[in-house]
Amino acid sequence: MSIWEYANPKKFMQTSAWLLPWAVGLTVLCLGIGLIWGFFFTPDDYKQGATVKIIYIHVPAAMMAINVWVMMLVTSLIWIVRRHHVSALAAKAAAPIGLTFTLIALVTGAFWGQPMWGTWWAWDPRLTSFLVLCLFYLGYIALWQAVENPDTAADLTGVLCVVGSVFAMLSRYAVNFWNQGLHQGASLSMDAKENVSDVFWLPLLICIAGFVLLFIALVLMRTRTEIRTRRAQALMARERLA
Amino acid sequence: MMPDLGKYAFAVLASYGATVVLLAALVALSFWQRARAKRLLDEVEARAGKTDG
Amino acid sequence: MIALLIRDLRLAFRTGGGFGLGLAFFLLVAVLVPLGVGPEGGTLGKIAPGILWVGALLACLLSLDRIFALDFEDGSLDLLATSPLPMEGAVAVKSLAHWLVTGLPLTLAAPALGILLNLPPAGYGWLVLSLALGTPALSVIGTFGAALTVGLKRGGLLLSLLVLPLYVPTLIFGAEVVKRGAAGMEVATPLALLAAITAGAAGLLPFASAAAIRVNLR
Amino acid sequence: MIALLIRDLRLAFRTGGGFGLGLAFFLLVAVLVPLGVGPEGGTLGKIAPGILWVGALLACLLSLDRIFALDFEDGSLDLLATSPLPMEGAVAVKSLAHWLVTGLPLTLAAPALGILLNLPPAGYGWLVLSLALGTPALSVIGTFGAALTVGLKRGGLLLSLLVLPLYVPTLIFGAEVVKRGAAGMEVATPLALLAAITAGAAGLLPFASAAAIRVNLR
Amino acid sequence: MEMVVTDLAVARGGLVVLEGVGFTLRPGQALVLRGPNGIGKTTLLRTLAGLQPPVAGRASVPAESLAYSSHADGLKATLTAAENLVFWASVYGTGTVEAALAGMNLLSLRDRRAANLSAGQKRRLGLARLLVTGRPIWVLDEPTVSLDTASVALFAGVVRAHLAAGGAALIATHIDLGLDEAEILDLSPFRAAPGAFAHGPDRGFAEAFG
Amino acid sequence: MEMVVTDLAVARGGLVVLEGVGFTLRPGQALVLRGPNGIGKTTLLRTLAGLQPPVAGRASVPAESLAYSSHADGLKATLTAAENLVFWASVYGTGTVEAALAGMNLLSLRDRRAANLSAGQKRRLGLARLLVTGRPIWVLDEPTVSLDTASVALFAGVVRAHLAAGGAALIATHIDLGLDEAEILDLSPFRAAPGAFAHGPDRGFAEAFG
Ligand code: HEM
Ligand SMILES: Nc1ncnc2c1ncn2[C@@H]1O[C@H](COP(=O)(O)OP(=O)(O)OP(=O)(O)O)[C@@H](O)[C@H]1O
Ligand SMILES: Nc1ncnc2c1ncn2[C@@H]1O[C@H](COP(=O)(O)OP(=O)(O)OP(=O)(O)O)[C@@H](O)[C@H]1O
Ligand SMILES: [Mg+2]
Ligand SMILES: [Mg+2]
Repeated sequence: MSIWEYANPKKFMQTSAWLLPWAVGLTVLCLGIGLIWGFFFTPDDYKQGATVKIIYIHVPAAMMAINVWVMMLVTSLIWIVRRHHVSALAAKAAAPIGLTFTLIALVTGAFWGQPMWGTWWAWDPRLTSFLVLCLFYLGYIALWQAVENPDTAADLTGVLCVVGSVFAMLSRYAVNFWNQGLHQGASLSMDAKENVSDVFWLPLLICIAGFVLLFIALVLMRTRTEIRTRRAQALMARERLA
Repeated sequence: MMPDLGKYAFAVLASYGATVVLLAALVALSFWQRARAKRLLDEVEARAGKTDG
Repeated sequence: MIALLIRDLRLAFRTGGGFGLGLAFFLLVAVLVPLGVGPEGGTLGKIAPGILWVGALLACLLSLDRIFALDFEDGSLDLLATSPLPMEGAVAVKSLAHWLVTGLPLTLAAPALGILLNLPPAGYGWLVLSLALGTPALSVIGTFGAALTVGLKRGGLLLSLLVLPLYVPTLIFGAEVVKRGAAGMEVATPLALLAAITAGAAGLLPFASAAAIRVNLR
Repeated sequence: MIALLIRDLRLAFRTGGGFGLGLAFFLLVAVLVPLGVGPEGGTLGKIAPGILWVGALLACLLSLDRIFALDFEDGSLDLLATSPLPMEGAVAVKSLAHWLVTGLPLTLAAPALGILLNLPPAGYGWLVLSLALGTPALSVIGTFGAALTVGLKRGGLLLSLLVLPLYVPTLIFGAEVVKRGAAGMEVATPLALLAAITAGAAGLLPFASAAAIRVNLR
Repeated sequence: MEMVVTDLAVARGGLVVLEGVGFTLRPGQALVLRGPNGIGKTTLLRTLAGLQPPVAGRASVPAESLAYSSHADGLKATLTAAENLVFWASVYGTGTVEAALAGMNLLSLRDRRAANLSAGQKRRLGLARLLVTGRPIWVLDEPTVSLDTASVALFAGVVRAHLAAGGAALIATHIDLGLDEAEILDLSPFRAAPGAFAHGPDRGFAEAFG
Repeated sequence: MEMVVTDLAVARGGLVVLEGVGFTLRPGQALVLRGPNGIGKTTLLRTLAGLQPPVAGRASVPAESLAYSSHADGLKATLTAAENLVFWASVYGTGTVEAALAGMNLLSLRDRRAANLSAGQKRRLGLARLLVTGRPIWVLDEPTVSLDTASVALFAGVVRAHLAAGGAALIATHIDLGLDEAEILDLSPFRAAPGAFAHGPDRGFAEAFG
């Protein structure tokens, strides 16, 4: 049995029905442990004080905001190359989740920036590229909603996603070139200890896992919704004909 | 129980609050859409079942 | 292909949507911003490179929906799609026509508007060069956005939303060239990147645009 | 008349051209300007009132051609003109619908964009107030421009060219209110003038617009 | 409720195309306008509908009594068939649209967006609008374009019912509608002579140059 | 130069409208498609023209041999009649447009802008485009809409000449063209059954729930 079996809507509905409760359970578990640990049982940072607690939301949300777009790129490509409907619908289902994560990263960043940098917003490269990412999500969602025929919409948004990815990377580079920023460097790099100390490290990892699981749970559920809607549309079309 | 957040209470609580609001909105939207899709599909399938078995 | 180019240019002139109007809009932005911002020369001079580039970008943007919309509405696009012209070629020609009608005159007129905005003297050459290198990318990317939204009957706004994030790198490098040029710094890197974007976009995007149009005509 | 208002609002939502997109464009201007101008907070804060007003104006402008163009193309405008609705009323309703779909959401969203542009805190209240008073004038004046150009088949640019000079006073007073407000100066005079422009435009221009439409349908 | 047209001259693009047109349209009467392409049927109908002024002569149309239907249908692609009609019904202050939908055989399409109708279905919807205007005098420009034979017959029935109810109809068409009771007015004799220019909209100009 | 269509199914808006359509169009032959409004004539013609993919079956159209004409004319309002044709002539790489103008009786209108033509004159110009394509297979969607009787006869003559020169024509129409030699294909029997859905573009979704 090939992996493409799961691209069959029926198979997908079966598998996801089985998978979804597990994903939800694990999400609640991880997010619960991670956030409670982080919020209540970690010390303040010597430099940043209590604001360091924001890291447990900010960093996972920021990472996922990017990863969701990558996932949409992959599923879009699968749709363009192999034309599996579920793949296109999964991309459609993921976009609002990605947008929400982007907004969370932006908002928590803004609340963090106020005490740390003395401003809600600065045209820092990383912040700017997130704003651009937010625009990409908005445009992508708007295009899905603008096109009536679902296959046409899938094709157009697929092309937009591929082209958009290239330009998103370009803007990231451009923005770096344009302004040296205030923002923290990557802290989860090879040598973790250099950036974030041990006490913050483990709860952060758990929170990241929690956000990944949250995404999986939501995307499964939303893809199921999209499949149902699509099937209802198909049946209604058939009804009209009869 | 509540950790002392000091002068950063607003920033931290607002961040957590905003996150909860945004996630709750997304989850609510997802459930609402799910309910709507289910209702629609059930209706349509009931009708389809009647007309052509 | 040449026939299509000539037709598009002729249509642009006949409908009065040609040179004059793209320019006029650019001019109006250059006039409105000082009106809104206030007349101090120092501030204006500092923001001039950015505003001129943003103005050029918006002038481009406003005329994008006409690249395909009119042809779609009156059925010519269907007929073009069934004609011996390859769709990729037709799309590329339409980008070119759009640039000739919008980007080129903007480039030529930019120095005059630089004066309105107190652009420092060292910046003029770079302004023209950067617009000459960058506006073709604006036309090509805009054509892609227009291809995605053709037939969607919703005016320019969805198109703007889709296209503007794609314009970000061009805008940044373009404005950066002028800013650095005006300040006497070296400009080779942003200039090279600007040229690379234009070349890449012109080489690859017509294929994506043609695909989008075919999908939209289905 | 209410039927027309409901229809126009419904069309705006259905075609997706409603709240979301007008706003999106405003947001894009607020994003692009810093990208072009550069990231220093001080400069940005100084030009923020002007840029926000210019952005609102352009967002309005972009959607103007849809006020009548679609109705003209599909023949509804002919049918409306022969219907029992007085043309003046229809025009006024269309301005109102345009404002509800464009001006109102812009006004409500403006403070968020003020943050992006480092608007000084004292300016926020005045920004909202001036937009609330000024954007209706933008819609009414824009409707007049759209009425003049309906049926001329030349996209938004001619329209922009006609309308922008008419927008100048509104822009100047609006931006002035915010600038003075942000600097803690008194704002009564520009505010009163802004209100006067809106009241005058809303009271008189629909007659001119209706006349223009009747001529254009001939 | 009589429409009286006397010695009317109409112009298109600054050029008089028809002159001396005269007829009377009484309640219960249908008048079919005929004439080769380009003679000026559309121009004449637009003038009668009040969209453009006549060059000479008079058209006395009772106030608030005329419903015009042009080459285009005036449908909103994103509204459903029923929503399109409801809008016109409330503009004209008439009540329900059910009768109109039933009359043009559109009941099964009522919740379909206008964009998703075929050419003929759109046309049927455009014609259904006439039924919700409640106006007695119909002025129709090639109403049966794109309609199949069955729909043309349906439309003829609708017009007949309108006439029976005391309405009147002025119809420009090239094809046979199967309305045998209709009178036919051929416009060819009214084609404006080139000299008609001298009385046309540019008369002042003509005189100015002798 | 033969167009062979076998067992073709076509869809519009994600919905199969016609299935099992099959015919052969040989040089010198004219085939008239008939069927009530909404049966799917436009959809079928667009599929044959390559604008949309078929759902099932095959349409083998010789490369570079087909000229399509749709409900809309594709005229540019600001170009003159001659300029409109010259553009298409150079796209198709054929020579002069004089013959086409003469053929559709447009010589007197050659320097008139398309915007200033009447509905029927526009249509004639749209049909003249076929003559400059130089393509042997014409695929026409309701070509005679808005034409008066004389123009319909003129058009029938043009089609006849095209057939005599070895061309072929596939014409969807509701009215009688006076082309007695044309074969007629009624599409009603090919209306897709609701079950056609199972082979349609939504097959995956039919299976999704068994
Ligand atoms: C609106 C504003 C902000 C946005 C959009 C934003 C975005 C991001 C992004 C994209 C990451 C990278 C996650 C990764 O790749 O691993 C990140 C990480 C981080 N941010 Fe922010 N940020 C914002 C504001 C702030 C502020 C104000 C602070 C604190 C002063 C801050 C502190 C951090 C830290 C400590 C990390 C972890 C470093 C890392 O793992 O890369 N951020 N943020
Ligand atoms: N803007 C214009 N300028 C000059 N002449 C025009 C203009 N518009 C139309 N005409 C000419 O006016 C004449 C009348 O046009 P009209 O549309 O009224 O004809 P019609 O009888 O409705 O024809 P059809 O049956 O083809 O619809 C035509 O000869 C046309 O060429
Ligand atoms: N976007 C769409 N979505 C769903 N159904 C559609 C869509 N567009 C058209 N249809 C339906 O598809 C069918 C075929 O339409 P088509 O235009 O091919 O018919 P046609 O035979 O050309 O009719 P006509 O003679 O009226 O032009 C019609 O019943 C129409 O209502
Ligand atoms: Mg006519
Ligand atoms: Mg059709």
